[in-house]
Amino acid sequence: MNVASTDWNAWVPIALALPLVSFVVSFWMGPRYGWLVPLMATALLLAGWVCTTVILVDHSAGTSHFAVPWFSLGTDVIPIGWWLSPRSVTMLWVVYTISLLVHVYSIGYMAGEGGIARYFAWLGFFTFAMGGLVVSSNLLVTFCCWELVGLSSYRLIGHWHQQPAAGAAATKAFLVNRLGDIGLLVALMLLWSRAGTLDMPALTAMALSEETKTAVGLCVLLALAGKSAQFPLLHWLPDAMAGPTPVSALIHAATMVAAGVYLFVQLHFLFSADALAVAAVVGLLTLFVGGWGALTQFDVKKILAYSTISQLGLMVAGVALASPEAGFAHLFTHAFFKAGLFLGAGALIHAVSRHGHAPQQDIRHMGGLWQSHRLVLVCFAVCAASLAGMPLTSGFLSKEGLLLHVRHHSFYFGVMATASFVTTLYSARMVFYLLSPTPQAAATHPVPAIMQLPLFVLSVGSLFIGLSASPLSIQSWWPVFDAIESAPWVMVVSLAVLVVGVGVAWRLYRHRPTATLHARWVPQTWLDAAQKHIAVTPALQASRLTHHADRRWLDGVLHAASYGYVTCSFVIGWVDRVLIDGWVTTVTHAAKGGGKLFRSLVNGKIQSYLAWGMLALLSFMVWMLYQLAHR
Amino acid sequence: MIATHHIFILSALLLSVGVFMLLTKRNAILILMGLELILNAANLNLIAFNQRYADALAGEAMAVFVIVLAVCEAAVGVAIILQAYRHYATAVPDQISELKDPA
Amino acid sequence: MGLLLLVVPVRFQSVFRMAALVVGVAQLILFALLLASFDASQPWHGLEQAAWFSIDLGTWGKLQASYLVAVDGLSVGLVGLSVLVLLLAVVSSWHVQENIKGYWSLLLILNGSIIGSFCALDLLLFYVFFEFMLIPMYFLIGIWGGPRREYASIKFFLYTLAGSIFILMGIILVYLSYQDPTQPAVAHTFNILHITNPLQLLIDSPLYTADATLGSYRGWTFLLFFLGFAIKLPAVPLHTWLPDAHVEAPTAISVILAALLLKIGGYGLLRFVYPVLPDAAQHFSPWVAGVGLLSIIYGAMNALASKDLKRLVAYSSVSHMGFVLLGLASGTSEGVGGAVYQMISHGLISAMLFLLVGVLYDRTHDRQISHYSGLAERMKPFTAFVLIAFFASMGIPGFSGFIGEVMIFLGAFRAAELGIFGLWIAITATTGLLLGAAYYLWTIQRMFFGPFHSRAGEHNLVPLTTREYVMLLPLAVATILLGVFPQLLLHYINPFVQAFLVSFSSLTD
Amino acid sequence: MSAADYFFYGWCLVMVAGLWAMAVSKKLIHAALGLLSCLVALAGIYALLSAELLAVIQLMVYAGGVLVLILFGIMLTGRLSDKPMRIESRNVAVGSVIAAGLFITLIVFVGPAFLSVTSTGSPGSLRTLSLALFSEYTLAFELAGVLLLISLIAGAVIASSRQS
Repeated sequence: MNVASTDWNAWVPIALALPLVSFVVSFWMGPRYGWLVPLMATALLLAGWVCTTVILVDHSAGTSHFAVPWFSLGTDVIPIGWWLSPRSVTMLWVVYTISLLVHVYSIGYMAGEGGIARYFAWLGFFTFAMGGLVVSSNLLVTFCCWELVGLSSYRLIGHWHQQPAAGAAATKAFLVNRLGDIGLLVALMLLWSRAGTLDMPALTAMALSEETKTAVGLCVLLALAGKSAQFPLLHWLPDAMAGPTPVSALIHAATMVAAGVYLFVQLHFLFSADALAVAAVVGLLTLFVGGWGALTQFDVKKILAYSTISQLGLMVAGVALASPEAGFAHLFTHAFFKAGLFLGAGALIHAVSRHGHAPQQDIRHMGGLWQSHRLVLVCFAVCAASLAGMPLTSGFLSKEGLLLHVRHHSFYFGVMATASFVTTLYSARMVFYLLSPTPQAAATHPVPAIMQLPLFVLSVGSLFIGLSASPLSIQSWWPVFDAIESAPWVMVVSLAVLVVGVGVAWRLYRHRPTATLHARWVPQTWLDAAQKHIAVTPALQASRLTHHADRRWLDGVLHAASYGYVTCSFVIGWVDRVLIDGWVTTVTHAAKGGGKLFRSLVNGKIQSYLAWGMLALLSFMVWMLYQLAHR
Repeated sequence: MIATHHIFILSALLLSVGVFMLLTKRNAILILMGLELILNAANLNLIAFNQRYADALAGEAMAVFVIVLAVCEAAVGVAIILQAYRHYATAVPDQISELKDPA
Repeated sequence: MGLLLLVVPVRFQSVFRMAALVVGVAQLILFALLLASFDASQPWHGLEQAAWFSIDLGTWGKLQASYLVAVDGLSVGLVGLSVLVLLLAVVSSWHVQENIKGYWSLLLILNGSIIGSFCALDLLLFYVFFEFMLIPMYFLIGIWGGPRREYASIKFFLYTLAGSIFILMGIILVYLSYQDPTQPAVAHTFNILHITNPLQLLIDSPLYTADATLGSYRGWTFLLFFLGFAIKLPAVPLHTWLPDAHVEAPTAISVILAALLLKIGGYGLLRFVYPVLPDAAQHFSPWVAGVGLLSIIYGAMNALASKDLKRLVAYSSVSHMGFVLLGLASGTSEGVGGAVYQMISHGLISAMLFLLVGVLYDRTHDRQISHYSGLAERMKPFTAFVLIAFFASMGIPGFSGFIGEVMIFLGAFRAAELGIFGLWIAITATTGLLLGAAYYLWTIQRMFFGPFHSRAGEHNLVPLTTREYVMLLPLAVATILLGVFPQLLLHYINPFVQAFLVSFSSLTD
Repeated sequence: MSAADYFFYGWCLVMVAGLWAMAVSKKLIHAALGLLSCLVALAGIYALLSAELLAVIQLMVYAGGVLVLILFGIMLTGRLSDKPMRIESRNVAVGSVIAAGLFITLIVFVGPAFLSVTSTGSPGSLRTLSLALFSEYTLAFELAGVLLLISLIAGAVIASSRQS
């Protein structure tokens, strides 16, 4: 395989290197200049963001590919390089934008916390890995970055490692992700063994058999289920909220979990119809489980986590049923409004939490902030509106795109419309609680400006501005949507769903019911139970069994064999001593006895002479008489 | 009449016991006694078979001579034993080791 | 060539550890010189030959063995690994108190025999070095080991001895089947260069048969070799000596055992078993792959259940060496290259893991995982090293372990595609990665996360000393370096793999 | 069975008892008495076999002469050693095997030859025997007398000779 190297674009390596530099430098200077790390990391990220913006402007159309050999396997070469397309460039820009905003936000949010250097280092590393994942031209490199984002996610979820819950959540997140990674690995290996290459440009040009595509597609689906929290591997995401809130915004809402969807979009051509159908089912299931989960929670971060799951399900279903572009568009808008929601939630949590206590995240106790934190709440509400798909927001547009694509399939259309109803319901529920005028028991903290700024930017980004010329039409957004003819009834349906959703929410949640659902109604509970019963307990039992086997059976056989051997050697030793030596001693004794006997012939004792004589006589007599008798 | 073969068995028994004593006893006098027994066994046979050929009388005559010999032997034997006993201060033939090679 | 010095370390009578250190550093320098003059396109480098002994056996011809050493792309990496690890072992056992003279002498003997067996090109010489490793190892475990050291050392010794008997039988069969073309007077040869050349196969010798299945001479020879090296590797179910030996051995010895001695199994298979018996290897490859798979899963499962940190690491070695077998069984350039890569990478990583366990054990004399919690809070650099080592061992990209495992999987899937063994083997093997992540992450969670607690008290947990940095840093750097720039090593491995596969395919076709 | 038979078996019993005493007794005197009973029993059997002269000679020479001689020997040696006269046996096993072998050999191989032998029953009288001794066996008789004399003298000489 020859390595194509066409377009060298200096901005790409620079953009990727800057967060990596941030990672290294943060660790390097962490111990001594801890205060400098947030500023330095943010500055580096800003520079990186500038690079990605330049790339975005450069590559608004067309693709470019660059690769150098990474390592060689016999005659095959694994290249490392980038493959820029409008989609990947956009995604790269989104990653860097959100990351930059989260960096800025974190300066305020993490102030005074321990381990800041570590925190910013891993944020930088995550940005690097995510950027690499987005632009990489070789799937093996993509896989590396895919694992590395999981690693940084692990480190960041477990940032407050003194809390046992954080450690457990991190482990769980990593292991569930790892299960998905194995799916991706198997997919790559299948591609390697059947297509002979892992280069994306080469793969796009290749015609693979349907069977291969199904197998590869299902494996990739497993991968994206792990990474993007699809059913049934979604239960790690609510737990991952144990990490710092900005991390949840960046990794577990906007970018990393979207990486699965992004990969799905990128590798859409590798999916057969069957695999797509499975993906659609998985996506729709996730959509409902997530939506239901969001309705059952009172922890604001968990609501958002389930909402993310639900939206990711929508994206997967959209990619599978509608078009990759429609799914990607939703990914794009979701990144902004969900990051905005998380950052807003973080700001509110910051406002109501008291120092030295566990952070207050329960929406039932977070009301009454309208007077003191108006901007934060407005930004939060705008993002929530975008999530619910209100007109004039980006969310409305991307949802519109999805609905337009499936409008001919009444079943799928109905399902999606129902799902958007659920989305509206939980968004409205959350907002109602937070906007309620219940007074706060204790004094609230002001939210620093450095945290409000990114929030504001994101809420602006959640509006239609900048995406589309028309607030109500998707067609004017991206050229790819031009081909879709508009259908006004779709918009009508979507608006109707919205109105009904808000209405129902108003009816249900106006009085802020505080009753919690029984735990068994929370998806987390039974997914955890399923994980425990299907995977963890059997694995632990099996491992105990193998350990037992190792210690008892294998070693037991060995010990039995050695005891047997020793016993045998004892037996052989006895045989040797008694039987074989016995022969020898018998012979010697006989010889000795014989010698003694014959010595008694000449021992000078008359009686023995006599005895011999008698014996001889006797023998002679017997012999003679015998002869006589038988003559 | 007494069955000849019963007499024969008796004489065989005498002989055997005589030989046994000859071989096993550690006292010279008892060995002498054993010898007497052997001679008597022979005598018994002589006399018994003389019955078979009674007119020849060779058996009985022979028995007379045997008895004479036995007396001679007993007299000389006891004398030798006494002398040896004096010499070696023992009547146990094992300890009379003149015949034995110096070990 | 300096190889002569490499293989014959002098037994110094005074200042033992300085002597050992000097030998180690000298070896490192010599290795650097060797590397500088190494030309990957040449098959053999630094070939050195001297007649060793020759016995006239009358009509049987002459039994001749020679001192023949050289390095190629396979052994250069392993020799480099050995030099590094042995030097670090010297550093790590700096504070050994008991019977200093014996310890360092044995360590030097071990040093010589390990490097010797990686360089030997004469089967008999290899075997002698191979056996020679056993004795110092036995004493090092048996004298300087833990509480159950006698049991462990005897188990180790018997297992390995049993393995070497199988190998010896194999060697004799191979010896009887090959001739030396340069010495027609000498009927048979031990020279690996000749025995790997099918043209030198003697007609009507035991191995002169087209039948490589079970029951034929070729099959038997392969099985004998495989059995012997599988004990060394170790492959399940012949592995039970390993956890015991590791748990009882002193740190430096565990390091050498895991990083180097296990590699000799793989090395032997690669160096002559596969080239000599490619047809048998191919015939048995589903079984070899199955054993590899079993080792991967079984080792990982056992590691998951281990309560002792060192035992966990030991079982993880079993699991990782299973990958080597899987790669070998694939018989593809990716798989074989991956097996070599994995051996070297595992050498670095396992050395690091055992050193880290030793660091903790030196402080607290306690290796029970459940006796610790929240260590991340108190021992930050140590935790950082542990995380590096664990992630490297888990096969996270950016560390050498990933490259090795990915190459092996590439090879395994391609082999499955070629029909060499079932696809299910390759797919099931990937779950080894999940299990590996499971036991390491669980350990991290239990030992390093959460509130701080240590049964041994915290006053013992002094920060890492300079000496410990000196031994951990090179390994961490090497692991990352080989993970990011695999070509550094593949540059040497690839020509070997090419040559290997050429000889492999020439007989099979 | 005639009265002679009863006598015969009675003497046999006496003899066996005497033999037993000789073979196993621990005391020399008992052995001597056992020998006495044997000799007397033999004399009885001789008488039953109508060899009256021999029976008398047996009694006189053996029971009287030889036995007295032996008793003297016993007493003399006992006096010298100052130890109780205990009989010690050695190689009892070998001795009994040989003796038993001899006995069985005689009974099994030789005995059957006499089954058919029956006594003619003609009693040899004292007179005929005396005639035979003094006519047919005169020379032998004289020589026996000389031998007897020589042995008696020799016995006396040996017993009385002093050590130099």
